[in-house]
Amino acid sequence: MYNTDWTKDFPILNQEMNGKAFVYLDSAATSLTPEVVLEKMNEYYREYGVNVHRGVYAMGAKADGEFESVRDQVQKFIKASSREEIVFTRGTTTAINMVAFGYVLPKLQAGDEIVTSMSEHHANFVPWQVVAQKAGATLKFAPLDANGAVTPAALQSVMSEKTRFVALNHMSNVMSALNDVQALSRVTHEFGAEILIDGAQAVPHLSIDVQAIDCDFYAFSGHKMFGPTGVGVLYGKYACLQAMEPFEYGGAMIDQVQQFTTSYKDAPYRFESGTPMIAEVIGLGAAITYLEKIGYATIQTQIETLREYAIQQLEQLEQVEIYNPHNHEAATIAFNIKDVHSHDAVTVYDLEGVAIRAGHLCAQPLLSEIHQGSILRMSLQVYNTKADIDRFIAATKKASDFLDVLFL
Amino acid sequence: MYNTDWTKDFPILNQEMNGKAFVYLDSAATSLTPEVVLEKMNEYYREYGVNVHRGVYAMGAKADGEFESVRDQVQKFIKASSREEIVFTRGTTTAINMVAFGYVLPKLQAGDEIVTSMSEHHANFVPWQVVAQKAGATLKFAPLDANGAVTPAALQSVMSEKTRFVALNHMSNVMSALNDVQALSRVTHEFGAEILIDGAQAVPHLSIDVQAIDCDFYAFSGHKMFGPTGVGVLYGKYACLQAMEPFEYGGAMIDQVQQFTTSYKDAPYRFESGTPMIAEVIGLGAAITYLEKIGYATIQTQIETLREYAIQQLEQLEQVEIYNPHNHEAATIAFNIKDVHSHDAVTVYDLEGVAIRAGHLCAQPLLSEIHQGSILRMSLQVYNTKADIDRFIAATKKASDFLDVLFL
Amino acid sequence: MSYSYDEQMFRQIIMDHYKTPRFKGLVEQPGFVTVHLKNPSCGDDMQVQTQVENGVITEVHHDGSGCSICCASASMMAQLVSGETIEQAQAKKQAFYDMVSGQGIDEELLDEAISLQGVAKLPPRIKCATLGWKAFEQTISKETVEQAEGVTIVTE
Amino acid sequence: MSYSYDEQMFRQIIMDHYKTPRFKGLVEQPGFVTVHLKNPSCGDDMQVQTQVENGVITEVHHDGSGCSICCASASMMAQLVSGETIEQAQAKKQAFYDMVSGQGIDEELLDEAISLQGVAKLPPRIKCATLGWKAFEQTISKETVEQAEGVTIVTE
Ligand SMILES: Cc1ncc(COP(=O)(O)O)c(C=O)c1O
Ligand SMILES: Cc1ncc(COP(=O)(O)O)c(C=O)c1O
Repeated sequence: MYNTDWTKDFPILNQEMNGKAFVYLDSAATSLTPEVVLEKMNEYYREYGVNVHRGVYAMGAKADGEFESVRDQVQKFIKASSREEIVFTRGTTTAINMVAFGYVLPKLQAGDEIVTSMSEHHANFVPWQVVAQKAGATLKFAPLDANGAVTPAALQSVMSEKTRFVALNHMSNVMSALNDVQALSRVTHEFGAEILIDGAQAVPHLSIDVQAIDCDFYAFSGHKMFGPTGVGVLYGKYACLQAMEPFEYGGAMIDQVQQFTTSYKDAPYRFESGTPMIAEVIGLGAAITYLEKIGYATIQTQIETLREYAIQQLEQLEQVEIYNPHNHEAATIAFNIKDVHSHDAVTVYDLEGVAIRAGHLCAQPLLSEIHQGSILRMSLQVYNTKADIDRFIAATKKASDFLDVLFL
Repeated sequence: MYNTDWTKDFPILNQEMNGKAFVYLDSAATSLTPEVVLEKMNEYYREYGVNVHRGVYAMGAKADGEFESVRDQVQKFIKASSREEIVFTRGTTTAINMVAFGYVLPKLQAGDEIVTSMSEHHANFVPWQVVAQKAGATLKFAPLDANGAVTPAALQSVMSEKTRFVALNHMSNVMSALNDVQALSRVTHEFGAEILIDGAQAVPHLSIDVQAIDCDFYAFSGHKMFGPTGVGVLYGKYACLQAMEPFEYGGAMIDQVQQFTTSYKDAPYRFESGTPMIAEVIGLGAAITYLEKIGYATIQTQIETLREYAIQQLEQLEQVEIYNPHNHEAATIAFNIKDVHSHDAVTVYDLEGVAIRAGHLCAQPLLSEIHQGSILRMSLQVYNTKADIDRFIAATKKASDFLDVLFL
Repeated sequence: MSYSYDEQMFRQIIMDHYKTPRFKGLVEQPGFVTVHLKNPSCGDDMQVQTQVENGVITEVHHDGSGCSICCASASMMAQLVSGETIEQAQAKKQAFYDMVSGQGIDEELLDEAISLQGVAKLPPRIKCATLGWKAFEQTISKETVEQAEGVTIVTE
Repeated sequence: MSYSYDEQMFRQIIMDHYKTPRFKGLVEQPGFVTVHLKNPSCGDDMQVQTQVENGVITEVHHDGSGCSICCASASMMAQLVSGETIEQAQAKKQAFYDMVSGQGIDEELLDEAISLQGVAKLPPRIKCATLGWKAFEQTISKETVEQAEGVTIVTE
């Protein structure tokens, strides 16, 4: 079981920041990493820390087995139809780039259209800009509703018979709006196009069923869901993966290398060239186990309770402007303090020991939509407590006096 | 200091394999990872495990500082002229692909030539095949000398005014032949071409001075030099990096994202998109510190002593065929046992607790040069001992009776 | 493993199939299904070619390169399934998989192939022993053929 | 930090420069060197424009967006270096860097900019305070200009 005293699983919660007990409200940037994940990775290095995929000796077979069993685990975790649909990547960013450059770009013709939205993280935005530009294709934007979500109707309004590909998030990283990705996939397919879902923010919060969603690709990162840095997942329908060009060429992904020609392995191995992120993949497996032990229901209840509690209090502070008050499934609160630059504000939180994020949040397109140059975001995970919110609110009340930090 | 009782630093050396004390002779595939590296990574996760590059709060600044200080460390480690010449990558494979597709391919014209050799690892071979094919360029191969090295004269013999790029290893992964990369760079530059050195096998064994070598790019992996999996380095002369296209697009590498256009950061940040391998880069820093504490002189002396000791005994076994007997700086012995398939042999070693590698070793071109379908390779690192060699030789003597493994 | 065996005899059987494989070499004729499988971890490489008529395996050929276990096993497989009905061949295949995964030895079905029973104690080598069988299995299973991974199929 | 100060006065100085910046807004004239710098971690964005004649900084302009410390500091910088010789301006720049890194406060050189001395206790904000100064430094240092990272230079 996981520990309900979260500081046992996450010793970082016992740290101080600027002399105050640490309050972590930045899990949407990266979640904290539980001890079980570290233990599993340490175990790899200490007990069988050898290379994979070529292990013809017992310890290599052990490493292979541990590594490949995570593929099965991920398959079940997101309900893919086969383990061969799971590609390990460096993270969401890499996963999306693999699809953009290995799958979409080679098919695109001048005049084709790609659809995305202004609420995407840069990782699911810039690659499509570049791909569209290289192919002479047009980038179109599904309009956002008041909560920052893309409704099926909104998607439909920008689809055409020229649309080749759609790239949208499952949950956005600033507004934390939840998209009905199943309906978005249906609309996409009605137009004969294909869809990638950026699940980086969704996977830590919702149970994923890629077959029910019926998306063609789904991407997420380990470090946002209790896993280690340096690892992520690209899910692709097998036929899509088989039709995708490799992104990197080298060892492990090849079948036969001759002087002038090389043949490649089938998916997913064709996309995992070189020595993989071995410890990280094994750590990802432990993170999934951990997350499943806690259960999404527990995570959702805790986050919703804390978020409502925080919103209620923030709404009483007239200097606070909240951008996503009605996103009840959200794990974030996106806000600003009137007449206070986000960077001035964040130092006030910092000195109170409260870690929240400020800036463009890798979402400049969204910020331009809401006419803000920068923004504050607090984000929640299951290890947060009511006391954290109280500390957060107390800091918020001080933020208008942002020059105080210079005179402590 | 490091521990001269290596089992303290590498507890895996206390493990058993198939009931025998574990003898690890596969460090060229991946080196073992010392405790100090694990401790440093655990420390990140337990004490300041937050995201980097956007940390406007103290703990983020700490993570930033630790992460970026490794860039300084790598700069000094390979004697680059500035920290901005150091790009963190997922590994050597990624680093080489970044150069192949982001730097070389955009410049190539039909009829241009790229030079590599038949002793390259697939990671420094297949990308050049693909790039040449995409551009209609010609791939040429610098001939190998009897030890498997590329001499400056050999390189010169295939260079022409059409040569745009040269990609060669510093030390090869099968024969472990050492190339005079400084001379190879000079020859390359005399022809107005540029050169990438694949240093994956060299960095664990030799002190690197990229300015003295005067190469344009240099690539290596953390996991082969006591570091963690999932991280590597691309060095590039700053002007080369600035002229290179991004390989992946997303967060952290951008300057400004607008609806239809994006501007990018300068090198090296332009090449580090998304959440980086934070713990892994920090672990790489600890690995460099560890390696420098031991010192290359100690590593070289230990390996050379053990290798000579092993070669002497192998040469007395007439069933053994050694492919690189005269490569005295080598950390590997590449060999076969006559009339025994490498995979049959390796099981004999395995059951004796001795981990060596068998197969094509990600070097099919080299194997075709030496007319072998597969091969055995034992490889050494500083933590190996004379007793390891004795165990290795004892297993070698049993390998001809390879069916014994079925009847134990 | 409680089955008693003559080690010396088993060694001879294996070496014999390894050095003088039966049904080795592919044919260039219509009516054959060929499947090409590889074991990426060690480079074993195996093609198996099958002709089926009226539910009976009339001919099996194999070609490839690999270790003693891989090559000997493919030769034994070809010998075991030639002339058998598909059902019978599948039963033998299953018996072989069972044996190398330590789940009992059916001497009647496996005949000489019981010489490879020691593979059950060598997990990294199970793939070698089953490579030829796996390829064979795919030649006779259209369904598997279509979904299978790492397969090159030439139906003539 | 042993320097005694009037907190109230410092607050006023900072807010005044933040709300009513001096020399804000770039000019479109020949003879200016413009350097554009950004602080990627928070999005502060600063352009500084300098005209130098006979070793004297005849005009300085700045424009950009950012937090109070960044904006106020740029305004104070422009005020401090306008009309100074390059040497004198460089001495002030160094005095400012020293102050925000906690290495002593030169009131004579820094004048109103001593109001920002508290930055020394806020390491993540040092970059904010120095962004305008760094851009200025690059406008007057040809050498730095050529090598500098993240710099857009418009020399007219
Ligand atoms: C010479 C050489 N180059 C490149 C590589 C690829 O390194 P990685 O698998 O870490 O990307 C290796 C490692 O196997 C190597 O030995
Ligand atoms: C919605 C979304 N997509 C993509 C990413 C990029 O993920 P990573 O940085 O792990 O590649 C993030 C994380 O910042 C995100 O929130």
